[in-house]
Amino acid sequence: MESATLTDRERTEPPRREPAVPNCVIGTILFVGTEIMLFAGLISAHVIFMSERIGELWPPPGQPRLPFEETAINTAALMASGIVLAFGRLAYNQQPRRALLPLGMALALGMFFVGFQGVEWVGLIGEGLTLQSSTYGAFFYTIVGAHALHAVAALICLAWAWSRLWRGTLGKAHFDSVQIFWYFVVLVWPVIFFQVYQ
Amino acid sequence: MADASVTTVEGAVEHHAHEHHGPQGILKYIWSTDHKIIAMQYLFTGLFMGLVGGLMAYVFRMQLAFPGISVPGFGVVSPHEYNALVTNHGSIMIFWVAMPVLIAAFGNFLIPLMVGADDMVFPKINRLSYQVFFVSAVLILASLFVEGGGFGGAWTAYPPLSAQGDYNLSSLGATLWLIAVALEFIAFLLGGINFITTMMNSRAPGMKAYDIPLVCWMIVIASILFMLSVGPLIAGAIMLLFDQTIGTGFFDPARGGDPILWQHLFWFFGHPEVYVVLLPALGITIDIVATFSRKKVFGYKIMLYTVVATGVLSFFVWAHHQFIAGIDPRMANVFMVTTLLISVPIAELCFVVIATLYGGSITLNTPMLWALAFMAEFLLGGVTGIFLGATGADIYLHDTYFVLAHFHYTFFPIAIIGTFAALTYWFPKMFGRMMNDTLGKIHFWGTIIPFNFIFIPLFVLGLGGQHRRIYDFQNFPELAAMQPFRVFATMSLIVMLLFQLVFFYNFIQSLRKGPKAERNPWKANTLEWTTESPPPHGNWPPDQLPRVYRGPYEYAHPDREEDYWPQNLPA
Amino acid sequence: MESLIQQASSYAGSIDGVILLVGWIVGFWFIAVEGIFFWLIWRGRAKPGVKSQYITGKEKHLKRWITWPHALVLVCDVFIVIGAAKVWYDIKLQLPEADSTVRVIGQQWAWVFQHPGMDNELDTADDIFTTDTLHVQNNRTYHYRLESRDVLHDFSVPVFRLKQDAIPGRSITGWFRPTVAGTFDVQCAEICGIGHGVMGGRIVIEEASEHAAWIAQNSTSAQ
Amino acid sequence: MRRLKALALALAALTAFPGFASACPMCFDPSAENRMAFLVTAMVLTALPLGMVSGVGLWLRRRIRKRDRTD
Repeated sequence: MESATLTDRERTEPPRREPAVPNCVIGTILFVGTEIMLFAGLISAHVIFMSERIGELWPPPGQPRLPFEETAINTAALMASGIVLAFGRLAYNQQPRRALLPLGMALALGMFFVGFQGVEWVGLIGEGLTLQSSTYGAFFYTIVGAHALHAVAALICLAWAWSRLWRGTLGKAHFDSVQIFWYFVVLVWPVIFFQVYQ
Repeated sequence: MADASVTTVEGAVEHHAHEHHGPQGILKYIWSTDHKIIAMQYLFTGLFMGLVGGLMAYVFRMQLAFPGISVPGFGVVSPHEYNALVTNHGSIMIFWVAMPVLIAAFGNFLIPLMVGADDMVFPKINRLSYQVFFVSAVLILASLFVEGGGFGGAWTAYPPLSAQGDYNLSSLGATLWLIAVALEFIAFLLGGINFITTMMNSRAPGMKAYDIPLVCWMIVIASILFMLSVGPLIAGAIMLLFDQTIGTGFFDPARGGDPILWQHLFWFFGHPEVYVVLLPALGITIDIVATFSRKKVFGYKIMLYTVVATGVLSFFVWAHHQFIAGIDPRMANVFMVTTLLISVPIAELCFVVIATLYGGSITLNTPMLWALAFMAEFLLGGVTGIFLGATGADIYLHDTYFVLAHFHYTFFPIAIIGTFAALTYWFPKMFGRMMNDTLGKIHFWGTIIPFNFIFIPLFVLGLGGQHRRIYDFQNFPELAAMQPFRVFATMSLIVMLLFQLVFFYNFIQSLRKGPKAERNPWKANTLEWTTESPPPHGNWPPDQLPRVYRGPYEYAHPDREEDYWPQNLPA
Repeated sequence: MESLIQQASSYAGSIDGVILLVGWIVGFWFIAVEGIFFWLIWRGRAKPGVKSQYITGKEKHLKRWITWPHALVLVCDVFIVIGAAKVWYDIKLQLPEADSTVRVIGQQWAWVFQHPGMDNELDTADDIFTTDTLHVQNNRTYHYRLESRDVLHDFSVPVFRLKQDAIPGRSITGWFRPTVAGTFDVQCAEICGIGHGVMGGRIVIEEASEHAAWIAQNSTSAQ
Repeated sequence: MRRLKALALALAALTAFPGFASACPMCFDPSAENRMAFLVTAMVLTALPLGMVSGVGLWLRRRIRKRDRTD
């Protein structure tokens, strides 16, 4: 077994055609597809929950109203970050280092979103809305929390992409993967916003 | 229990020790990213869990046949232990046996070899997948020994029973069970990403979509189905976990939740899951049938399109598990139509396999016997499903032993027969030695005959009104009279379990002393047979990766003297 | 079916009819397919020097051996759907006028039955509550209101071919009409915890006079 | 294609079969919103994965075709 002693680096890559879509892009798309289904499950649970609350006092007595207006500003920030990132991708196509600014801006806007969201949570907990306080609160924290976790994970990916870009080692495929993941976080938010904060 | 499964993994590693001369010792195999070693890890963990699941069946079947006796090797079965045993038997057999062995083990072993790649595209994610799976297996076994005992709310885990410790009296067991299931899903998500991407991007030069062996297609389609259906259940699992641990009320009607909601989320996954495990087993069967009848598969594209149709339809049928669960009764007939429609592609799949036999030159050795048995037995499982899909009949048959016998007639061929078929067929490639055919046949008949004797009586019991998950039927005067059927089924089970010893003996003996296997002992066409047995790290020498010139099933081609035509031979 | 378990409700016969209809259709398919399957194995067993045939599955005259049975399966499905949907419609979507109404309450791990008293109306002072035994009168149409106090249960009376899940927080209405006097099993057919295995009850179907006597005796004693 | 169309028609005809729109005396408190919610979420959950698969599948096919042309 001579080849068993070869390390991965020593093995020359076989002559293969360039795949039509790079591995990591396909991997990310598959992962995002599963995540979309996860959120579809959470949101449909909420739709059914709300349909059973028709005619009841809303929000439930003793529970605060969700800050729709403030979160609308936050939503706008997140959308803006998505748009900026799209410009970043165009800039990258011309010259990679030109994407540094838009990518950084998208990152900053994303961080603003998560930070603002955290401040809001602190406020809501202060007003008596917690996971245990009511099923209303439980749904809010579960769905928005799941989104926040994904947002944080995507931000880490964005930061990683930015540092790779800074060092000039960010490949197109990696940029695409990070972009797809961030777009998932951005685009699933309006659905959550209009369903949960309504 | 947890210790035992650790040994299994190390046992898997030892079988490979002879191949390895690297400096890092045994750790290299535990932390290996080689798809073949990860496949072995999945295989041996899966087989070990299968043994655990089988022994659980032994314990509760003994209780059913002889209520109240002290079961040899276990002791008296309490009602709670009975519930925990049946629940975990179901969960383990589906999530820790059928899926890891059929999808993860054979998917990992076969996909790179069959498409001519040197490894998976994301080897580290692959390794992570097994590690997560291993943790989940340890957790499910540990859940049986915690305070309060294992979870006993059935594998469907319907709330409110599963949601509150006050109701199920085993809150820790229930939580561990749920976490284990969720982790197992994550492991298969990671695996699925790998399978799909590898098959798309790492194919050998010249290999077109229709040159891929059907078993690879099946595993990949199963992975796609799994990944699309599992999301809602993970969402449900998170909500259920919160209900269990921090006292939210998602599924608690008293707090505005809805118990039916869980059933929707569960069965949205639960039904496609049946096809997730069916497809790989079907792929294995069709590959073996083609090889040993020396026939081209009858209509490769028909098969592929039919499978896609099955996958699509499987998303439309889930509510047939809930006909009498309090869903809108008007919905029921719609779901009956979709459910019965699925019989059309499934019947077509069976017809294709059978048509492949036509005009063949059939050798009945062990793998072929298993593959044919899969068809013969699965057919009974398939047709009995029609009774349950028909709304009018399901009012009576729902949750009886008829259901139980029906899905064992589907899952046993899938998980057990499919596994043995694949294991005996690819054993030479996996371990480089041939298995003993005579012992294999003894094991085959010793498994198949008792299997039918276990479950045919259960059909009768089900039609007689016996419902599921009861630890002692003496409490029901009308059911008590049918005791001889239960005793007969239990006796058959014991016979079947004893015959598994033949398999273990054969397996270990062949591993040690079996005759060395050549590269292509079955004279098959697919690419995995063109490398050494067992394949080296990297599968082929780096400069000799195969090129593909034709489809995988060119047996008895009129232009060629030999009756097989490997995919990699230039014309 | 009758030989395995008695039919004791007005719709037991039609449910058994569907089971038989499906049984005949799939029985035919099962035997035909298994027969062809084993015949092909027997016919195709390897003989020295004989090469297998090269068939791609694109040949028209062979392909119809797949497409015709395939169409036939669809036709059989239509028959099954029509048969089953009709029975489902009669039992689950139609609610005949009730002669009387009972309430069935599942809880861990017993059945509580609430019978109307002398006035034949539920939720009045003379209601009769029993545990694990339901008394009904033969040849009378009953509505049941099915409720649960804790987890899911399932009210199942095999001789009636009746089965319905009980869901906490909801009240589900259904009906039955006994046709045979006698005492039969009531089961809980949805796992409900440790005591699921002992959560059986009995249903006592009495003729009019007996039932009236039982009602009279119990509602007076309740007051 | 013709067979597919016939199948779709048969499916549509069968689902319309008995009394789908009839009143439902046995339904638990049939609040129209709740019933719609179940129906809509069921349809979304069913359509979403199929839509995603076919979307991604078609996109991949186009990419592969495009690459094969440039090769």
